[in-house]
Amino acid sequence: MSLTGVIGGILTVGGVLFLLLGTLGLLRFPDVYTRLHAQPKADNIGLGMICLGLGVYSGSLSLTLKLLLVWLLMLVATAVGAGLIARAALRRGIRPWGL
Amino acid sequence: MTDLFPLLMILLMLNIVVGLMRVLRGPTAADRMLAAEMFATSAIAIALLLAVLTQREALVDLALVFALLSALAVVTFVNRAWSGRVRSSDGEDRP
Amino acid sequence: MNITLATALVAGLPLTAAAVAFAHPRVGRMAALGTGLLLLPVLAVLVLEALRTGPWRHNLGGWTAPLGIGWQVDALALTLLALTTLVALAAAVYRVAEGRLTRDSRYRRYFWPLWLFLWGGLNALFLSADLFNLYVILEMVSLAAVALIAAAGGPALAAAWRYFLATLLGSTLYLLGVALLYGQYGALDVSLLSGRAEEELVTLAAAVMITLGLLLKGAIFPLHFWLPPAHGRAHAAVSAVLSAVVVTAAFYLLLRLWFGPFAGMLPGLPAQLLGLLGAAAVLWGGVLALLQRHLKMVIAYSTVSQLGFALLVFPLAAADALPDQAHAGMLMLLLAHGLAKGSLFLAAGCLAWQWGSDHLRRIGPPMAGGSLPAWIAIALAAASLVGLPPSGGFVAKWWLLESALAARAWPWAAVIVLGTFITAGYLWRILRDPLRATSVDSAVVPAQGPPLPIPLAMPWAALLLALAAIASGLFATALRSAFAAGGLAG
Amino acid sequence: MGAPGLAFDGILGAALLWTAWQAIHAAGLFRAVVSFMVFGLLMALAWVRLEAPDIALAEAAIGAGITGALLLSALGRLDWEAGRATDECLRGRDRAFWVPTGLLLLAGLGGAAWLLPAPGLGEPVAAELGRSGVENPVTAVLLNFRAWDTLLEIAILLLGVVALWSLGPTPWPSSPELVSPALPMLGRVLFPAFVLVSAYLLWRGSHAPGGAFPAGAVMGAGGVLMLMAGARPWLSGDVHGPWRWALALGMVAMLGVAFAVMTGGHGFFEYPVELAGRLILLLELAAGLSIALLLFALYLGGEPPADWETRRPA
Amino acid sequence: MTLYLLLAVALLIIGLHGLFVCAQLMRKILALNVLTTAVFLLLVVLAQAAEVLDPVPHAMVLTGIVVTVSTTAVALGLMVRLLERRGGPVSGRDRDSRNS
Repeated sequence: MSLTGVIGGILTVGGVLFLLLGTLGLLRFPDVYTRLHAQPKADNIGLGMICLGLGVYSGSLSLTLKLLLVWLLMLVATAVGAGLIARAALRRGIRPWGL
Repeated sequence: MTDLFPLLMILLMLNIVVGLMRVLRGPTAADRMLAAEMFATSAIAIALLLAVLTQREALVDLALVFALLSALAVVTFVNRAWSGRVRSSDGEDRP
Repeated sequence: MNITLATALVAGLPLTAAAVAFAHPRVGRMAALGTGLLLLPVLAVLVLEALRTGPWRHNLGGWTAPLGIGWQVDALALTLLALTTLVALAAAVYRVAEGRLTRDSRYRRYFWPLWLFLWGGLNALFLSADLFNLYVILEMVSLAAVALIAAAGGPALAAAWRYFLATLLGSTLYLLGVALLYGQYGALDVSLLSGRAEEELVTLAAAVMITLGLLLKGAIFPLHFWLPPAHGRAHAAVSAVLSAVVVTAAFYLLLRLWFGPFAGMLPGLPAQLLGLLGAAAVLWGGVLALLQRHLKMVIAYSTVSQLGFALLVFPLAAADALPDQAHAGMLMLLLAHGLAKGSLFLAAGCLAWQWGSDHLRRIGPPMAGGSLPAWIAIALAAASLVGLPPSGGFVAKWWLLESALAARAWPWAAVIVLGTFITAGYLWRILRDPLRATSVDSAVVPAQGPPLPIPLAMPWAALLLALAAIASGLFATALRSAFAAGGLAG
Repeated sequence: MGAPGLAFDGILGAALLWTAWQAIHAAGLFRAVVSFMVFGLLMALAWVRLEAPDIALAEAAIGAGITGALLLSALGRLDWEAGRATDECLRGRDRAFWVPTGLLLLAGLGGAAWLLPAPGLGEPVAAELGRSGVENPVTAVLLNFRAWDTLLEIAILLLGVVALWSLGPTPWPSSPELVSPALPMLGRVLFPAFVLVSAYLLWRGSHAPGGAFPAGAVMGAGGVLMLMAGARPWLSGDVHGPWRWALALGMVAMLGVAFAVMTGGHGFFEYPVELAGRLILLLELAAGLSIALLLFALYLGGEPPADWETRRPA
Repeated sequence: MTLYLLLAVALLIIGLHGLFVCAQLMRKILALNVLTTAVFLLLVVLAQAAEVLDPVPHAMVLTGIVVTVSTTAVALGLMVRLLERRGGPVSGRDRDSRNS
């Protein structure tokens, strides 16, 4: 097995683990704000690692660029989406946990 | 490696199934929407894994489309479904 | 004219006109009337060709059957195309004249594109020989019909909603059946399937699904619940086309399929079941029509009842005594019913305009203030619907009855006779109250002032359709031989 | 993929069933709608597993994108939070009769579908692909072998727009409800991406999964996103405006080509073989643009004002 | 393959059941969408069951998806008008957001 294959595999597995951790946060954290804290961030790192890992694994530059584009788009979407949800929740008068 | 990817796909699919619990429980609409967002990420990851596994570039395009459109649902949600606007009584969109 | 071009124009012209009428609303009226006037000679060319050479087929894009979509032109298709053109043209004339009485600009802007989409969809439907293509067309016709019903506003919205759900479910069931047929035989073409279909489980399941879907779309008892409110509440011109042609279109597909791919399974239970549904529709629809208080509702329930007669063709043709007679009777019935029904709805629309309501007790006497042409139209159309000689309705029922008697199918013969009496009953009821009222201020009609004047083109459109219904009976023998020459494809 | 593939399909199938059930029976309309959106997302994965990437692309853009936006916007007009709307689903009554009937029929159907030999048309399509002008068999079927279907389909999109616009003015507010600096930023960042991806999908359509439909759907969804990110809509309901022609473009172009080829002695929609590739490309361009506009117009849910400026802000 | 066939039949039943049993208009629309998706699924399963992968059902389903989005949009528009006519939606602003 080649070195790139191993590195790619490790990155991909790590990325999937991050996604699982994000879901854990989504399920276990007490309110919407804390969940927003946990899940999108973990997901972004996870997806980034998966994209990078798959790019390394495949060894194709064009594919890697496309994967990076996917990740960037998702980064923007998730970040803005999380912010919007938080803002909307605040406006609806949902109190953060512990306050 | 080709043995590893299907397992990862199964894990991600299970991730979605577990996340469905949040859609079920809520309690607020924001929680449900957040969970739905998470599904897009997992679906993209699955599509990418499959793309590399089966050597199909079309699946990368699919992931691209998912990524582009994932913002649409959230933006619609905060602007339309959960906007808390007083509707209809002010007749704002009657000509 | 080039026959291929003529065939293409039948479907392509209304659709082109629809796009133009949407993009440039001012020409909507002209587009609709122009389409109708252009289609008349085009159809004449097709009819002449059919008389000369018999039925033919056109492969779209030059791709033959399993791969491409085919159009088939035969007597059945041409009869219904002619019916569509006549009714749609008359209703368009009515609507143009009516437009002078209304001020609703949105309705004006979108009425004609919707109308032309409906028209194009119907024309495409009668040409198509491809089951999936027919699914797309059915969706198109439903969508246009729903929007046209909803355009009446108010309670029509609820009626449009129910119609929409029923018709979407119908399409889905139909598509399910088509998927099964495709899985079994790998073909979507009707004539190809006719050659390949066998009597076995999958074909039966597909037939059940398709038939259920089409019964729902054709408002055939007991799936007729959506029709009366939808047809009763829509604008008169819309009701005319819906009742005369759109419902008939679903029935047309039943014919195509049961005398095509499913023909092997027809004799026996399926034919008897369809006949029973028809009989129930004749009686139940007729009785409910008797109970209605509004003119348009009477006519709408009459559609449920009259389509029941057409369903009798299945047991009668399967009985094999005089199948051609049954076929001809059914074709004649579709034609005569469509013309008469269109006329009735248009005339009812005139009366509703003039008296402000279509409640049977509010409509004034025939002689009062210019409502005479509408009343004549109603009387003539009613005569054809009941089946008084020499109208088309009479010929249709006579041929069906002959075929029933020849097959010694007494129950079906009894249904035809009984149904005729019920039809006479409810149509007499329409005429009774106004005829009793000799003047506007008689006891029957509450004081409401004289009838409003309406443009003469409105009742005349109705009158022309009624005359066509009668005339179709006068030319029965010619039509009969034309049906025979045009033949049935597949 | 063997056993892991089967396990994946099993979980996916279970999730699909669960979300479909939730979409219909979950307490609370919002939960139902979110479940349905997840259903659409998972369906896209199912299409991938069934080796239908074209459908997966369309489902991702239309099913999970535009339909979700439509449902959420419609939800905003209902009182889904008012409690009255919840738990109204199960109310059997006389309809209970239909359920066993339907189940019985479908059970028979399931048994029947088991026996299907599925001969399919793969071979004839492959045999004629060389004469179709494109390399992607699905595009060949859509724009050549069964082009009449596709014309009618675009006509139905236009018809849907006409039908919706005839119902009344657009029921959604024109400006975003939520004021946030992130929204215009999102619009600015994503808009070039939308254009790029649509163009890319359109270009790929002739030889690989993609083509006018996914491309148009992505672009249409992009328009909806722009609208909600606060961009001023340019599609007006002006009776004399050019937008109406733009909306009708796809249908007019297809009808035009279908009739135009007849002048060369061909049949309706019968492309000359040497021109087929270019004609299909032309139609894809027109259809893609038109589909994008039509989907956006469908989203508006009603006739847009003749001039968005004069419309009172929400 | 068998699995997806079973799934299609199950979705058919869920959709049909929902269509008849639900009173809410929105749910009827969702149920109809589930029902059509089930039919599409059946078609694609058939396409894959064929010896050579059959592109015709794929094209049919693509057409069907576009048709469905058009009908769904019109159904939603009709529903919004119908419900507003029936009494108009009440504001959700002052309600407890947790009951969603």
